[in-house]
Amino acid sequence: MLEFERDLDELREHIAELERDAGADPNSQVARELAVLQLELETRTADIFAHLTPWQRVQLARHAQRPHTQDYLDRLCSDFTELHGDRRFADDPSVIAGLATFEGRSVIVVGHQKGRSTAENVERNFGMAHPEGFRKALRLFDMAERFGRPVLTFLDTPGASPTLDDEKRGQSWAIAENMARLARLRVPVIVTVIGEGGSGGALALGVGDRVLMLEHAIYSVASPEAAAAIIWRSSDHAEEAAAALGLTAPDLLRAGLIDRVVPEPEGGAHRDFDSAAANLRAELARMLEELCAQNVDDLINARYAKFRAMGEHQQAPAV
Amino acid sequence: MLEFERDLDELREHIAELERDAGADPNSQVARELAVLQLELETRTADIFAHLTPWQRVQLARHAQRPHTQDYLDRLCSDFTELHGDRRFADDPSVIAGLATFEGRSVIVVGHQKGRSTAENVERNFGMAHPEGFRKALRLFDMAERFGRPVLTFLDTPGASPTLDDEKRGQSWAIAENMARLARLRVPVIVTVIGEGGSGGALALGVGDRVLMLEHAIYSVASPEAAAAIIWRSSDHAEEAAAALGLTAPDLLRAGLIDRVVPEPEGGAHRDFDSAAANLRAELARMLEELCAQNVDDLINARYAKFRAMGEHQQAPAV
Amino acid sequence: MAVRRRGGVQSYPDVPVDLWVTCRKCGGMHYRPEFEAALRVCPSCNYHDRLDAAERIALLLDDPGEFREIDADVTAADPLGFRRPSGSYVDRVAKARALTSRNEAIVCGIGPLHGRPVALGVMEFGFIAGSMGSATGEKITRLFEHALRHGLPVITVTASGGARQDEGLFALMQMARTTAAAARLGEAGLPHICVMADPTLAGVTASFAAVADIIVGEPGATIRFAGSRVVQGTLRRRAPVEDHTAEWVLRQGMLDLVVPRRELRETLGRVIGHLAPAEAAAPARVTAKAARV
Amino acid sequence: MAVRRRGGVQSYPDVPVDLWVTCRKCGGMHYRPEFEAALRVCPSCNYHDRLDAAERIALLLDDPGEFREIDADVTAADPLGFRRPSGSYVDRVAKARALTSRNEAIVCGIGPLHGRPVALGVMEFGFIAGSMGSATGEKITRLFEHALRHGLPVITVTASGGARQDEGLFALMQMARTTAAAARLGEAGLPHICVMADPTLAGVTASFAAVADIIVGEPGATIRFAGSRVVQGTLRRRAPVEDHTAEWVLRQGMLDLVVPRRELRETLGRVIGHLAPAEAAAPARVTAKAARV
Ligand SMILES: [Zn+2]
Ligand SMILES: [Zn+2]
Repeated sequence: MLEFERDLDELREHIAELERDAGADPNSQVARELAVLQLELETRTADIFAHLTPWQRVQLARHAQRPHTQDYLDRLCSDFTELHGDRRFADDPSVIAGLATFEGRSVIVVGHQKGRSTAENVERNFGMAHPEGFRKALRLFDMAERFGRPVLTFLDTPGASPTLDDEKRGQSWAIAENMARLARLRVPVIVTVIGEGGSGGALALGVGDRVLMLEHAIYSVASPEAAAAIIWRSSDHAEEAAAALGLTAPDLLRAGLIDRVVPEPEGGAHRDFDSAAANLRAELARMLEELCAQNVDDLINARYAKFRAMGEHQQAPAV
Repeated sequence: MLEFERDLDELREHIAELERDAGADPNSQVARELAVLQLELETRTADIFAHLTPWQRVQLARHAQRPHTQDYLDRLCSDFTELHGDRRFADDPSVIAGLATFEGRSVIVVGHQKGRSTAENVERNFGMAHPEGFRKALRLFDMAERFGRPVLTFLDTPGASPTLDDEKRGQSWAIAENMARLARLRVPVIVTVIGEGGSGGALALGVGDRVLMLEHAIYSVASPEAAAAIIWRSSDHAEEAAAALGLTAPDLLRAGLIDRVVPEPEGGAHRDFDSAAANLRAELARMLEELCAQNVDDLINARYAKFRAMGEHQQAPAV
Repeated sequence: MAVRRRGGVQSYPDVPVDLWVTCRKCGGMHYRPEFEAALRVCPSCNYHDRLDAAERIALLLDDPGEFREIDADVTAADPLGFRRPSGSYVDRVAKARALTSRNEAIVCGIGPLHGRPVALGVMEFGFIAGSMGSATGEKITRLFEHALRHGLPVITVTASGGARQDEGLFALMQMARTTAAAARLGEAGLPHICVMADPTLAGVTASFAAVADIIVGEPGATIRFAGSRVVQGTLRRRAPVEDHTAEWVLRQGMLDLVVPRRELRETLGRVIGHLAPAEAAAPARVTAKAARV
Repeated sequence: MAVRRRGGVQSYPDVPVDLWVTCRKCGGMHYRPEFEAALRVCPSCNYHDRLDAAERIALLLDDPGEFREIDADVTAADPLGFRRPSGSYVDRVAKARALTSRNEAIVCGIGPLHGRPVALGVMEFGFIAGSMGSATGEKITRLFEHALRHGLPVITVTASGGARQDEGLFALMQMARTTAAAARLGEAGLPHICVMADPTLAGVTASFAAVADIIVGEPGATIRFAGSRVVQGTLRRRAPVEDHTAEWVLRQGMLDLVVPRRELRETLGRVIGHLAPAEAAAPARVTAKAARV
């Protein structure tokens, strides 16, 4: 439960209590009181969510109850066959990948996977992929191209796993190879940031023809804590960093770094997985249709041009 | 020093002794004796090497002083730049690989590398490649295709490393992927078995347009010891296994499984690295010239047909 | 030797059998009719016992009666005139033929899976431990080539001790030959799914099987590169029981899935539905389930 | 700011310097003229000290006077209006420009190596720790595109703290952008050689640098993904000194070579000779040595 959600939740509990007492009579005192409270809940929710600070969005994006990749796959795909392993070193549970049917089409799906319980989070390394997780993804990207299947990726990670063992197995190399492969993959690729889009670990699954973000997802060059540690020399300044980094979906849409913000249900995706998934389905279906109709050479040329254009520089006389 | 080499070597020492005493007079008693002994040495060497048993060839192929991949590279290539690592897990010193100039042409060279001293053999795992050794080779094969450079491989291994750690990192997968890649590589590939061609660990570098064998090299489905352990339930029968397996270069040329036997200098390649390398150079140069002139599609179709034809079966009525 | 025949699928003649079977893995005793009804899956340890080729084909296809075997007449030659102390290779092959009613250690053919024709190669472990000799390699290569010509997906089911020593380097070269054929299929965008059953070892693991697009392990199957005799000679240690099982190999990242036998046909049908070119399906016979995929 | 200029290569103005330098790695004190004569390689620990872009270009090319810089006028914008407690991003950039006499953290251009024109991009660590912002990424991307248009091999020399935080996600996207440009060069069969100098970190290691065809480490260079601050926060342990050096990374299998500075030009020339298409060489200017390669 997030701080700014707490009084909304108290209100919700109060409403639920009254509902139990209200009985059938729509004109009772309790029923009238209920109507007022419900209006208040809606208004206050709308008000809070209309003025979310970047830091509040960071908290929403990391919400323990927020839907993760598997939750979306369950709702978007009529069948999902998870495939395991990088055929090199290990199977990394912090990335899930496989074959699925989306809107009648066979697709390859790949996403970071956070856990919900502590045990599952340990198992899934809190969604921080190891090199072998990225290499499992790479294997599936290759498979997608070989069999001409579009790719849907789902980004939800604090960042790539940064331990000494990850360095030993070439974390930087794994990330870079995935970007290079995705940049030239001869099938459509649609990227969705569903929660935390953390740094290079996110971008390793993030190069595609379209990049979508859920309304309260974030996407950042570094986690606010890491950026604060670098810039303010202390992670206590994470909230300031979040504000400075321009990491929210609306910010990034304005910056031209993403293509679309997918609206979340009132109160955030964690309050209603089904409508979050339904909103995403609508966008993905439309875009996939459009991309699958394109000539492959045009597709990868456009993809190149898209990332080619990301950046702002200016001219200056040589110093 | 091999057993059957010992009396030849005694003779050689005796000759060397007399030579020191002989002086300049070609008609002296000592000089006449020397001439007789030299003839005897030649005759006995020729006799032994004309009737080498398979087991003796196994011993020659494994001779501690036999030239290894690096020795041939030093003599065949005017410059060799070793490249390291599989970009996944480790650099494996039991496989060496790199860029080189052979007969005025840039080539990619890859070979198993045994050590000569005990320390070097431990470092190089006695020429038994780990999965990462094969994956380093795979990376170089990819590089060869990307830049249109022919590949020369040198086989000299008791077999792929069989430890639990090798299993963990997918030894079977590494070997199979290399064969698949080599089978379809769009540049010429020439394979030379220079010493021990041991099982799948050899074949992982062994799929090419031409397969050469040094005269006293061996190439076998399993080491004689392993085959004996499987067939006779004891590796003491290695000598019998060696005879039964048909693993010598002349056997395999007759069987049509290799293309050419490269003659070794008198007494074996270890007695004269330079002429062993010169003989190999002549064959490689001629074949490479021929292969480089071919259309790439023809080349890989012919390579497919070559391995497609390896095997003997018969027809029988369905049982 | 009298055998029942059903559309190319062969079964062993009925012979009296014990009413109890002992699990090869845990030693548990099971009442045979129940064990068979459970598709030979041990209720105690989940070990998936070996199936012969006919049983496997019956398990995998929509209707085993529609299986058309190909290359049934290909059998081993004896390129080295090989003799073991226990007898000649020719005799071993003759015994294996009599035992299994097969000419080689693999049965290949075409049959329907989820209404789609697939090229199916199933190894027969009873034939010289499913070892791969020239004729085995010839049949596997022809299977991939047949699939390539007709645009079919390939399913292989492996159960093998590895390369057949009795054929020397001819046997080793089957690794290169079958792998090359599999690689050529892959270039044409046709999928190859391999099911690694118990045991899948050495020269078969390390060739066409390992380069499959999707690799499925059967629960409890031993899957490894180096035979235990080789390793114990080298390492002087015994591997723990859980090492080299399909579940362990999955964790090492080498398999895509470990699938219970009861779900195998459904899983393979679904996976092929995703990967095979749409035009390869015979639309008239596509089932409702497959159509959705 | 007055700078010496030689064919596009810039050097810092002469300023009085100490006669002794302290090795950044081992703390050893060295007499500056000798240290400089040894190409800034520490005689005690073999650490290869940082070079600025001009020094690096002089080290690598046949004749630095022939270096033609491109895109020297590209400089950072401030897409987020970013302020640190210590000041605005605009000020940081201005200071970096004044300090280095460069407009960005990389110097790009064309020059001869072993008589062959190569596209060369050398990072300037003195410019905001060689961090990669939009303008840096723009220059790197243009370098790969220039090489692609003209059929040139590319050499990059990295020395960078990673992505430039002050540009937020714009900085992160430079990883994708430069890597895509490098991948496109590779498709055309043109080689990219990357020299990872001290330090090569995070967003630069994990992008165009790591996908180079050949990766050369400089002795003693720190090469890693996660900055120590990130890791110590996560792991609460300090990495041993030898971890993350080029030599260590080579053993992990991620580098092709670690090459002493004195041999670097020769090695790069030789490698490019092997990989670059023959027609890209300017034959009239090929040296005897290069012609042999
Ligand atoms: Zn059991
Ligand atoms: Zn020092």
